[in-house]
Amino acid sequence: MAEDIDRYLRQDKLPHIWCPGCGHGTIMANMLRGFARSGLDQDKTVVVSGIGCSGRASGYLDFDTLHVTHGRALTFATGIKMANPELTVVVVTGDGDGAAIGGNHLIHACRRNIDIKVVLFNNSIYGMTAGQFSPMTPTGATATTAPYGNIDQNFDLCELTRSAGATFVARGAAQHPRQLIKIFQEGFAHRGLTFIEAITQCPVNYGRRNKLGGARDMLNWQKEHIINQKKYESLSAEERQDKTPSGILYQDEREEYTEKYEKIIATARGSEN
Amino acid sequence: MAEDIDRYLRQDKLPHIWCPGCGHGTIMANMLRGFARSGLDQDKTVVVSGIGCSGRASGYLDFDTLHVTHGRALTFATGIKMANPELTVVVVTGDGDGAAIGGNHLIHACRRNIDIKVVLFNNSIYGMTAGQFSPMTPTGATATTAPYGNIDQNFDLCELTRSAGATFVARGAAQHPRQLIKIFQEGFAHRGLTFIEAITQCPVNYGRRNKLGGARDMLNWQKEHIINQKKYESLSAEERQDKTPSGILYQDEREEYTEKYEKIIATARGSEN
Amino acid sequence: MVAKKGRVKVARPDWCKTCGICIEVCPVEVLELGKDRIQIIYLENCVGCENCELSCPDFVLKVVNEDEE
Amino acid sequence: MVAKKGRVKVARPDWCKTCGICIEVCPVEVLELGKDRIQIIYLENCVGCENCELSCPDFVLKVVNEDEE
Amino acid sequence: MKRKEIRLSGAGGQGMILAGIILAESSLFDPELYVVQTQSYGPESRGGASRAEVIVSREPIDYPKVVKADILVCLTAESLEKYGQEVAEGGVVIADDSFAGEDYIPPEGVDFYSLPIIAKAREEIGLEVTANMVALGAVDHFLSEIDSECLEQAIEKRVPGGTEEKNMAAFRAGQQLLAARV
Amino acid sequence: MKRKEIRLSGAGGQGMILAGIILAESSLFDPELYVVQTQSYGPESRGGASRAEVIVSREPIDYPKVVKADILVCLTAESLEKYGQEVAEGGVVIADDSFAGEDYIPPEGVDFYSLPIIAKAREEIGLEVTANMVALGAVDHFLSEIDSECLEQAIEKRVPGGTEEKNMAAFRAGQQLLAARV
Amino acid sequence: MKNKAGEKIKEKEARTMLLQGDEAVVEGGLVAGASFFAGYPITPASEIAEGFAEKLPALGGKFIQMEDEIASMGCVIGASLAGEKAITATSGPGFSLKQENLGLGIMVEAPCVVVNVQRVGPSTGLPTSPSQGDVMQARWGTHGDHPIIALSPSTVKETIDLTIESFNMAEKYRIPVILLLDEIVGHMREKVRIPSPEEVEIVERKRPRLEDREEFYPYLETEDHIPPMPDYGQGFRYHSTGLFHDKTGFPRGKTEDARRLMDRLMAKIDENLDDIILLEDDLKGDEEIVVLSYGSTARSAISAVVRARQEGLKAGWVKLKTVWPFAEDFVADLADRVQEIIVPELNRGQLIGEVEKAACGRARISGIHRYDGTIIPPAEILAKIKEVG
Amino acid sequence: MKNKAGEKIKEKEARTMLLQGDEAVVEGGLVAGASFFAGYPITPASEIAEGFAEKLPALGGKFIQMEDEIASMGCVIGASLAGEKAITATSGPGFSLKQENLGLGIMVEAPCVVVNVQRVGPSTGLPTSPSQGDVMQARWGTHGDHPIIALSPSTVKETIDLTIESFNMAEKYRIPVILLLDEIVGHMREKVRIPSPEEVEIVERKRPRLEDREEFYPYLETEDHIPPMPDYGQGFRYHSTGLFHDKTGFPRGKTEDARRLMDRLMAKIDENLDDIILLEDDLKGDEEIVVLSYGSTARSAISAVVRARQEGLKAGWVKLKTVWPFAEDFVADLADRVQEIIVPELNRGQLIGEVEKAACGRARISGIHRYDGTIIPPAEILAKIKEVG
Ligand SMILES: Cc1ncc(C[n+]2csc(CCOP(=O)(O)OP(=O)(O)O)c2C)c(N)n1
Ligand SMILES: Cc1ncc(C[n+]2csc(CCOP(=O)(O)OP(=O)(O)O)c2C)c(N)n1
Ligand code: SF4
Ligand code: SF4
Ligand code: SF4
Ligand code: SF4
Repeated sequence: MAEDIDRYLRQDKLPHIWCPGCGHGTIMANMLRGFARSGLDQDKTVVVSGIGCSGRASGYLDFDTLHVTHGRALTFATGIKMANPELTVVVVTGDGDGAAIGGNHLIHACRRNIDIKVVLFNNSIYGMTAGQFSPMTPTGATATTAPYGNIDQNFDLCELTRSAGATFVARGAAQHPRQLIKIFQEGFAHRGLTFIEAITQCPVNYGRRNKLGGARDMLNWQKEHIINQKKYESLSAEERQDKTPSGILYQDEREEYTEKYEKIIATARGSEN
Repeated sequence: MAEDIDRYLRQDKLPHIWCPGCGHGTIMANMLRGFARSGLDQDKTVVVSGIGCSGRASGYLDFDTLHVTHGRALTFATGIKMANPELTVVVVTGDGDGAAIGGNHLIHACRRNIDIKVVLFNNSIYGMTAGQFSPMTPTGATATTAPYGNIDQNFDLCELTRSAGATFVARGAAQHPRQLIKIFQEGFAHRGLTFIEAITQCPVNYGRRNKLGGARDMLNWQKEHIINQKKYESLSAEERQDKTPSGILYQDEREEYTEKYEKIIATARGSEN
Repeated sequence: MVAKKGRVKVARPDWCKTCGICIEVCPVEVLELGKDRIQIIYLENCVGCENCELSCPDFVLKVVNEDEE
Repeated sequence: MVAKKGRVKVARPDWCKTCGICIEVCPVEVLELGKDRIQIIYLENCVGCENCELSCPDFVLKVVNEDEE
Repeated sequence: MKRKEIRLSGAGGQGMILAGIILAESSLFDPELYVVQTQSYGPESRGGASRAEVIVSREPIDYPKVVKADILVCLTAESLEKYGQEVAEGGVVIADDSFAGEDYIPPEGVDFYSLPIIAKAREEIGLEVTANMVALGAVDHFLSEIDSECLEQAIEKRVPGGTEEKNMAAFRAGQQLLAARV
Repeated sequence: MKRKEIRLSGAGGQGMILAGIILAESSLFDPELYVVQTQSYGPESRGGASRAEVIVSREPIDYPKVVKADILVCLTAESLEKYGQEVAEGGVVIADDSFAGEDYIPPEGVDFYSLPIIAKAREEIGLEVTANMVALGAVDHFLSEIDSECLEQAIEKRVPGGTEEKNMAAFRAGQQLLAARV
Repeated sequence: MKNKAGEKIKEKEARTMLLQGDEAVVEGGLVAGASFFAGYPITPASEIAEGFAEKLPALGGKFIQMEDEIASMGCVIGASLAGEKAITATSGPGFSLKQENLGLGIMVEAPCVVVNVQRVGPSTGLPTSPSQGDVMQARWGTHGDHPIIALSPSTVKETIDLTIESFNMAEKYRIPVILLLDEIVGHMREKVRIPSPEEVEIVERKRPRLEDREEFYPYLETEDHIPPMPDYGQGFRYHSTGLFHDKTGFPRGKTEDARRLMDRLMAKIDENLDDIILLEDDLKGDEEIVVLSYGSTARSAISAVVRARQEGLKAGWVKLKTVWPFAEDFVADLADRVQEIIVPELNRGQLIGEVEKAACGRARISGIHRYDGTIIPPAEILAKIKEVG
Repeated sequence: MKNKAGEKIKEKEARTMLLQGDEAVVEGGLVAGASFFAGYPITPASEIAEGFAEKLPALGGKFIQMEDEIASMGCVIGASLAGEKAITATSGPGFSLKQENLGLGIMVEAPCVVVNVQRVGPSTGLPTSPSQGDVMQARWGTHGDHPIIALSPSTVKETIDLTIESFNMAEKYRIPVILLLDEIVGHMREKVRIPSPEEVEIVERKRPRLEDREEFYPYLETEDHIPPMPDYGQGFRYHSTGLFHDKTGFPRGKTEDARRLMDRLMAKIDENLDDIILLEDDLKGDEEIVVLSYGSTARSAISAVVRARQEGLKAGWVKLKTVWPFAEDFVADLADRVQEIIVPELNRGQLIGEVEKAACGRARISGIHRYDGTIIPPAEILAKIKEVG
C-alpha cells in the first residue's frame, strides 16, 4: 500500500485552493510519501515556502510551517537550520519564487551546501499572478507578458544548482509519481543542499493559453518528454533535443555547512581556554 | 608597441585610489588594451560599475560611465543595452558585487544572453569594506568575518555563468597580461553575454591577513596556480587539484537578446497592420 | 505472506475537483467522472496498481486492502 | 619593415606607488625602486618586452621606440 | 436618473465578471452615459464567490461601489444570502431557480424573480457557461438606460471568437425569460 | 581640568589612528578618567590624510570632537596647514621637522615644537613606521593627565606581537626629544 | 536608428474606451511618450506590465520582464539615462524592494515613473485588497534625505492624466516620479477618452547640444537647478554616481559639495511647488468642515460632501492629486478658514500627520481610518461630518 | 543539545574597556543573550559583524555572512523563530534592502534586533560620514501600516544599554527592534564598563508549555496582546505567514481578521508607551528654550545647553533614546511649558516634524540641520539658543 500521508496534512485546511488538475497537489502528496519513508520526525521538521501557488503548500502541511516573502524562503530556512541543525528544513518554492526573484539565494545555499531540502515546483509559469512568463517558461511559448512569444531562454536548474555546489540534484515530474517518491526519499536521507526540481502542470495559466489541452494532456506531454536519465543517456544527441532527463542526476558527499560550523565553535571554544 | 590606452583614461582622475600593488589597475589597463584592439567606438561605449574597489574603475574610464548601487550594475546595464542596442555595454564588478549580492542579476543576464561584457575583478575578498570574506575567498582562508577560517565554499564562476547561459566565458589573471588582452579583445568582439573573470591580487586586505606576502608574491602565486586551459587539460586529476584553468573557456553563438527583441518589434508591428 | 489485493476507494469524495487525471492513469477501466466528483464504476476491474492514488492532486483516492472496506 | 627596438620609459613618474611589480616581471635588470618612485637604472639591458608596461597597475611605464625619446 | 447600480454575483467560473464588463462596455455606445465597473478579487475569486458591480449614470460617478443594488443577480445561494438584503427600494432581485425562493424574503418594495437561468443555458443553449449571458438578457429587461442593441454589440465584441452565436442565443433566451413572465 | 583635547594628524599609513587608540586606552588604568577617541574615516583614509582625536577629562564628555586642540601633532605639511590654527591658548603644536616651521605661525599663546620625529624613527629605531610612537612619546611630555607608565602598558598591549620592543624604544626616543628640549 | 515610442504614438488618435486604472497607466504612458517598461509581476499591478508588453513593441518601444523589482528599477534608470521615457510598476512588497535603487535614481537624476498600485500591507498583507498604506513610504522609503514627487489619481480618467503628468514632471525636473494608485482605482473600469498626444502638453528633458560638449558639466548648478541631460552614446562621456558629487559628476569628498548637491536636488522641487502641487476642490468660502482626501477615497468624500451640502451643512472637499510634496501652504490657509478638516484614508492615519503639521493647531483635524481591505463608504464620512459639524 | 549563547555568557564578568560604538553593540548584545548574527558587510557597520563573527562561536552562538542584506534579514527572522536571540547590522543602503523582510518580521512577530549605523544618504551618499538621515525610514520604510520600535544611543555606554534594551523589548513585545546608531557613535571609542548579565534585567520571550499544545493558538489575542511563542521543533507545528491571519496563524480572508490583527500589533506598542519610551532630560521647570535631540547630536546639545545655563539663559535639554514610538505626550506637555523647542538633527529635518505635530502650535519649533557629513558643533546650537532666546 502507498504510504499514508493523512497525518502530515492539515485536513481542516483542505481541499486546497489549487485549480482542478494542477500538479502541485500530486507533487506535494508524493513529497509526503517520500517523507513518510524517510522516517524523519514530523515534530522536528520545518517547511518554509515563499509566495506563489506553490508557496501555499506550507499551509497544508502539518509541520512547523513558515510562509514568507516572495523568493526569500531559503534565507529564512538558512537561519532556521543554522540555529538548530537538528531540524529537517524543507523549502517549497516555485519556478518564479525560486529561480527568478530567489535565484541568488538558491545558488548561495547550494554553494554553502547547507542541509536544506529545496523542492521547486516547476510549472513553467507564474501561476499565482495569473500567467506571466517565468525563467522556466519555454522559449516561444506565450504568456500574459509575452504576448508575441517568449524570447527568454530557460535555466537548466539542475545544471545551475549543481554547478553552484548542490550535493544532491534531482528532477521528477507529476507524471512519474513513483520516481518522485524515490527521489524524495533519497533526498530526505541526503545530508547537504538537496535540490529537487519537480515538474508540474498548470493547466489554467500555462496550458490553456498555450493550447496544450487540459491536465491530462499536459501529463501525457510530460510522459513523452521527461524521461529517465538512464534512458536519456542512451539516446542520440538528436533524439535528446526535446527530452529532459529525470531521476537523481547528481549526488556527492561534500561536508555540510552546519557541521563545518560546529567545528568553528569547537575551535573558538578551544581558543578561549 | 602595446596599445596606447591614455585616450581611454580620465587622466585628471589619476592616480587611482587603489592601493600599491593592487591588481585592479593591471586588469583595467589590459581591458583597455583589448578594447583598443577591438576597434569599438569610445563614444558608443558605456561602462557601468557597482560598489567596491573594483567599482571605482568607472570613474577612471573615459566613456559614458555609471557608478550604481552595490551588486546591481547588470540591471542598469540591461536597461541601457535594451534601450539602445547599438551601444557597447561593459559592466565592471567585483567578486562581492557581482557574485554575492549581485549573483542573481549575473545568472539572469547570462540566461538572457544579452550582449553585455561583464568583467569581474576577482580579488578573493571584499576590498572596499576592508577584508570580509566573499563567495570567492578560498575555504580555510581568514578574513575579518572569518577569524577562524572561512568555511564557505567558492563558486566556480566560469562554470556557473556557463551553466546559466553565458555564451562567452573566460578567465584571466593580472599575472598574465597578454592572455588578458587577448581575452578582452575576443570578448569585445563577441555578441552575447560575455563573462570574464579577471583574477587580481588584493595585497592589503587579503594578502596581508593571509600572510601571502606582497603583491609580487601574490603574482607569483597566480603564475603557479592559474594556468592556461590547454595545459590544464593535459594534467592528471591530481595535478589539477590546486590549479585553475585560464583562457577562453567557452564560446557559443546563441542568438542575442536585443536581436530577438527586434524580432518581437517586427512581429508586433506586423500584427498591427 | 501473500500480499493482499488492493482496491481503490474514494476516500475524500468532497475534495475531488473532477480533473480526470485518475482516469487517465488508470490502466484498466475503473473510474468515471460524475457530476461533481469521481465515481468508481467497475471496481472489479481494479488491479490495485495505485496509479490513481499516486497521481490524484487532491488526495481523493486511496487503494486499500480488500478486507479493509 | 624591421621592428624598431622598444625601450622602457617612466611615462607617469608621479603615479608610481612603488609596488615593485615591474621589477618582478622584468626578465632582465632594468628597474629599481627609488624613494617614492620607480627608477630606470640599466636602460641598456631593456629588451623591450613590455612586461613592465603590461603589468604595472598604475600606468606608469611605457615601452616606446628608441627614436621616440 | 441619478445612478443605477447593478450587482452580478455567483461563483468563480460562472462568468459574472465578464458579464459585468460587457454591461459596462455596452455604455460606450451612449456618449452621455457614465459607467464604473468594479469586481471582487481575492482568494475567493479562485473557486469561491465572484462579484461584479456596474454603475451607470448620466452624471459623473463619485463613489464607485454599489451601495444598494437596483438590480441584483444571484447565481448561487451564497450570493443571494450575502447580498439579498442590500437592494434599493424599487429594485429587482433575479436569482437562479435551482436554489432560490426557498427561504429568501426580499426587502420591502423589491421585486423578486426566480428564473431558470442555468437550466436555460444548459438545456436550451447546451452550454452551462453561457448562464452569464442568460442573466444579462434578464437584466436587460430592467435596464432602460442601455439599449438592448448596445448590449448585443458589446457581447459580440467581448466573447471568445467562435462563441458569439451561442452567447447571443443565451442573451436572447434571458430576455425571453422575462418577456414571458412580466 | 575640564577636558584635554589631543589631535594627531598625518597621512594614511603613518599610524596616527593607532596612536590615538593607544592614547585612549592608556586612560583605562585610571578609573576616574573619561575618554573619547574619534578619527577621520573617508576616502582620505586610503593614502590621503588621516586624523585621530582623543579627549580626556575627569567629567563625562559631551561633545566628542576636538574643538580647539590642546595638543596637536602633525606629521605632514598638509595636516599642519589644515589644523595648525585650531589650537587652544596654552596649547602646543608638535610637528615633524622635515617640513615644519617654514611658514607656519602658531596662534597666540601656543607653543610650537618642530621635532625630528620621522628621522628618529627611521634612523634611531630603523623603522619609519614607528614615527607614531615617537610622536606619542613627545605627546606624553605634555600630558599630565596620563601616567607615562600607563601609556607604555597601552603600547605593549596594542602593537603587533614581536614589535613591542621597537615601539617602546620609539616611544622613549620621543620622550627624550622633549626632555632634551624643554 | 533608435525607436522612440513617442514618435510613433502621435499617429494614434484619441478614442473612448472602457479601461481599468492599470490599463489607463499604459494608455496615459503611451500618450506621454513612454518607450520603455521594465517590471516584475505583482497583484494588483501586473496588468500594467501586461499592457506595456503588448503595446510597446508595436511602437518600437521596449518591454522587459526582469528577475525581480530591484532589477526592474535599475533597468528603468539605465534606460532613462540611455534616453528613454521609462516606467516600472509594482505594489507594496515590490515597492519596498525598489527603494535602494530609487535613491540612486534621485542622485543621478534619472527621469522615470514608478507606479505603486497599493494593496494592504505590511508584508504580503491582503494582496487583492485596496489600501493607501504606502503613502508615507513613498516619501521616506529610501534611506537618507531626498526630494520626491508622488501623484495619486482617484479615477481612471485622472489616472491617464496623472500618468502623463508623472512623465512630464519626471522629464522636467529630472527625477523619478511615483504614481500611487490604490487597488480600487487600479482595477476599476470606467469609460474614458484617451487623448491624442497633440491634445496634451508633452515635456521632453532638456538635452545639451553636442557642440557644447567641451564646456559640459552633467550636474551643473543652473538657474532652474536642472542640468541638461544627454543620452548615453551621444559623445558626452560623462560620469554619474550615487556618491555625493560636484557639477562634474565626480565625487570630491568635500562637505560643501554634499550640501550644495542636496540643496539643489531639493530646490528643484521646493521652488516649483506651484507647478507640482495639483489639487481640486469645491470650496465656496463658507465651509466649516472640509474633507481632504486623495485616491479612491476622494470619491467617497465627494459623494458624502455633496449629500452634506444637500442637507444644509457647510461642508466642502479637497482632493489632492499631488500627495508629495504635500500641499502645506494650502492646508495652512485652509486651517485658518475652517473649523475642522476630516481626513479619510485607507490606512491607520498617514497623510493626516502632514495635515496636522500644516494646520498647526489652527483647525481641528480628525481622521477616518480603514485598513482592512474594504473602502470607506460615503455614509461613514457623512456621519463624521454630522458628528463634528 | 542546542547551545544558547545566553547561558554561556553568564560566566562572563563585568569589565571596563575602550570600545567603539559598533563593538558596544556586540558586547551589549552578548550581555542580552544574543546567540545569532546574520549580516552583510557595509561601512560603517561592518565592525559589528566582525565582532560577532569572533565572539559568538566561543559562546556556542552562530554567525553567518549572507549573500546580501535581504538574505540577512530573512535569516535572522528564521533563527528567531527557531528560538535564537538574533541580530543583524547594516547601514542605509542595506537598511533599504531589508525593508520588505522587516515587514514580514513584524507580521509573524519575530523578536530580533536590526542595527542601522547611519551614514549620509541617499544612495551611496557619503559612506564614511555620520548622519541621522534614516530616522523617518525607520518608521515608514516598509510598505503598509505597521508598529515599530527604534532606539538611538548617543554614547558608547548608551549603546551597550540600548542594545540590551533592544533585545529585551524585542523579546517582550515580539517585534523587530531597530537600533539606530550614527557613524559618530558607531566609530567613536569610549571607556565603558560592560556589565555582567547578572547586573541587568534580561527578558526572554514568553514560551507556551508543551502540555498546552492542543489548546495552542500561535497568534492568540491575549490580554497583553502578546501571544506566547514556541521554538520550531518543539512540537507545536504551527503556521506563520505574511498574509493577514487570525489567531490560528492561517489566513482566512475576512476583513475583521485583518483589522483585528493590525489593531493587536499596534496595541502591543501603544499600550506600553511608558515602558518603551526612554528619554533623559535636565529640565528644572524654568526653561524657556529646550533643545531636543537624539544620537550623537544630543552630545552637542547638552554641551551647548550647559554653556547657555552658565551664561544665564533659561535653557534645558531633552535626549530621546527611543525615537519610535515618538514621545508625543512628553513633547505636547513640554510645548505647553516652554517658548521654543530647538531640534538639531544630522538631516534636513526629520524628527522635527513629529515635534511640530505634538507641539501643535503651542511652542515655537526650530531646527538646526546638517546633511553634509559633518556634525553640529555645540557653538552652533548655543548661537541658536541665543538667537531665539
Ligand atoms: C516582492 C514580490 N514581488 C512579486 C510578488 C507577486 N508574486 C506573487 S507569486 C508570484 C509568482 C509565483 O510564481 P511561481 O513561483 O512560479 O509559483 P506558482 O504560482 O507558479 O506556483 C509573484 C510574481 C510578490 N508577492 N512579492
Ligand atoms: C547594499 C550595500 N551593501 C553593502 C555595501 C558595502 N560594500 C561596499 S563595497 C562592498 C564589497 C566589495 O567587494 P568586491 O565586490 O569584492 O570588490 P572589491 O572592493 O574587492 O574590489 C560592500 C560589501 C554597500 N555599499 N551597499
Ligand atoms: S494557477 Fe496553475 S499553478 Fe496555480 S493552482 Fe492553478 S493550476 Fe496550479
Ligand atoms: S583594498 Fe585591495 S582591492 Fe582595494 S584597492 Fe586596496 S589592494 Fe586593491
Ligand atoms: S485525480 Fe483526484 S481530483 Fe482528479 S478526478 Fe480523480 S479523484 Fe478527482
Ligand atoms: S609596477 Fe608601476 S606602480 Fe609598481 S613600482 Fe613599477 S612603475 Fe611603480
